[in-house]
Amino acid sequence: MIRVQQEDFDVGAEIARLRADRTDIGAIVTFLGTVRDQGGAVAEMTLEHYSGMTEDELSRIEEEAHARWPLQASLIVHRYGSLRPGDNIVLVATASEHRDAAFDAAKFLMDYLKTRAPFWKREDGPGGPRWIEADARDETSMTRWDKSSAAE
Amino acid sequence: MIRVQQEDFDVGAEIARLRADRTDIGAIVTFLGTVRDQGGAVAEMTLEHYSGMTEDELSRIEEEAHARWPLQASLIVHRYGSLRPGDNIVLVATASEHRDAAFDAAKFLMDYLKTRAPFWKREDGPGGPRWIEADARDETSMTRWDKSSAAE
Amino acid sequence: MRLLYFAWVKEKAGVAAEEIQPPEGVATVAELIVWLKARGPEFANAFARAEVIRAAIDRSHVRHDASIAGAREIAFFPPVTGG
Amino acid sequence: MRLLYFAWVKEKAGVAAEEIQPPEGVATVAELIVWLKARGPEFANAFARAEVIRAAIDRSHVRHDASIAGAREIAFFPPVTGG
Repeated sequence: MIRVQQEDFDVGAEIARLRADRTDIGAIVTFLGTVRDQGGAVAEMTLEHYSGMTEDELSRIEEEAHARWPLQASLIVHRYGSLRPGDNIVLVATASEHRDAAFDAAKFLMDYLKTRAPFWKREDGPGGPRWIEADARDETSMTRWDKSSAAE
Repeated sequence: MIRVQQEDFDVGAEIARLRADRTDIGAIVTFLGTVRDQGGAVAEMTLEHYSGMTEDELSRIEEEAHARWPLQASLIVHRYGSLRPGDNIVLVATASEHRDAAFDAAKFLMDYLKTRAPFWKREDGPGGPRWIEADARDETSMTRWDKSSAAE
Repeated sequence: MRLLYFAWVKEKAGVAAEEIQPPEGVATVAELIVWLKARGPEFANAFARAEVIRAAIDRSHVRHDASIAGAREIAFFPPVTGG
Repeated sequence: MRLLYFAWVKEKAGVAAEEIQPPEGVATVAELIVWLKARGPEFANAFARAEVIRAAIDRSHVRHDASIAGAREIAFFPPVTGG
């Protein structure tokens, strides 16, 4: 399931909903991304996104993860709008019978999200507004999911 | 922080406690292990442990993770005693500025816990009690953290 | 067709969305960018480093050599920085 | 010294903990296992496949060739299955 929203989310409630009353899940891995203040350099952050494409892209990424790993459930929640240091930005959760599938799928979802989901961060600090530049390492991280090396 | 306990834990509350009011954390990865019913083969499970050594071993594993990755906080909570399908068994959480460190450290903690922490699972199903046998893959998973390959 | 701009591309271009009708001969994303840059200094500035600008046609990522034939919505934006 | 047994080692041996005083000449974990197996059929059965049994001395994992000199607490158990 994917959700793009302005309002905050409750990590515990999201995990509880993902598990529901299932007794066949063995492993749930979650990734929670939060706003860092970077030593006071960031007072506020604005997350812009491309409404419509964001949902399409996150759905495609989620489908791809289910095609690659035996997942019993998954969730991507991503916020947009105005955020402050310490606030939640993104939650990714994967449920599987075994831990390796859950770990790998969660990492994959984050790597893809970081390079494909149309979100842009603007930091507002003492030095004025600044659009965050993409981290070249994110592109590199994607390569670890090339079909050939994923078959290891 | 490590805890070994009979009572259940609340994933959302544990993550909230780990974050406290910190604004320097960028990524929190959690692993939650739960009891699988394995298609009705498991009605109840008993987790025995070596009180005293368990705490020592989990502390050593946590220290090792902090030595290897720049973690801002971490948590291992492991239950013992009688559990039923769907119940929580273990929670591992790692907080870092960046996602790769949090992911890798959480995976490392689970791999080490699986082969080093003195817990033993007994499943009670329609066929009577049965001690779970160790999964040979768990030993193999450990090798991915050999110092040489970790330096990649 | 509808054009959308996001983040600093939007700020530099000074527009978030517009309807355009590119002339015959503008067949690819790259050619559309060249045409947009000629429209004025704001667009020339927004697309100055065209190689770093990403494009999406009808909400799917595309490369600059993609055809724009039949496109209803084309978006231009910097490398994404969510997560 | 104190001996502890866990999981199926405990069930087969029929004892969870005991105080023992091994004779001179029993210097390693492996030698202690040989001596324990000679104490009766339960212990012979519990340690029948000695190679799969894990040992800890004073709450740290050790190999079977580890010395037991000075040990206060020695534990025997199957491969662990927590997590």
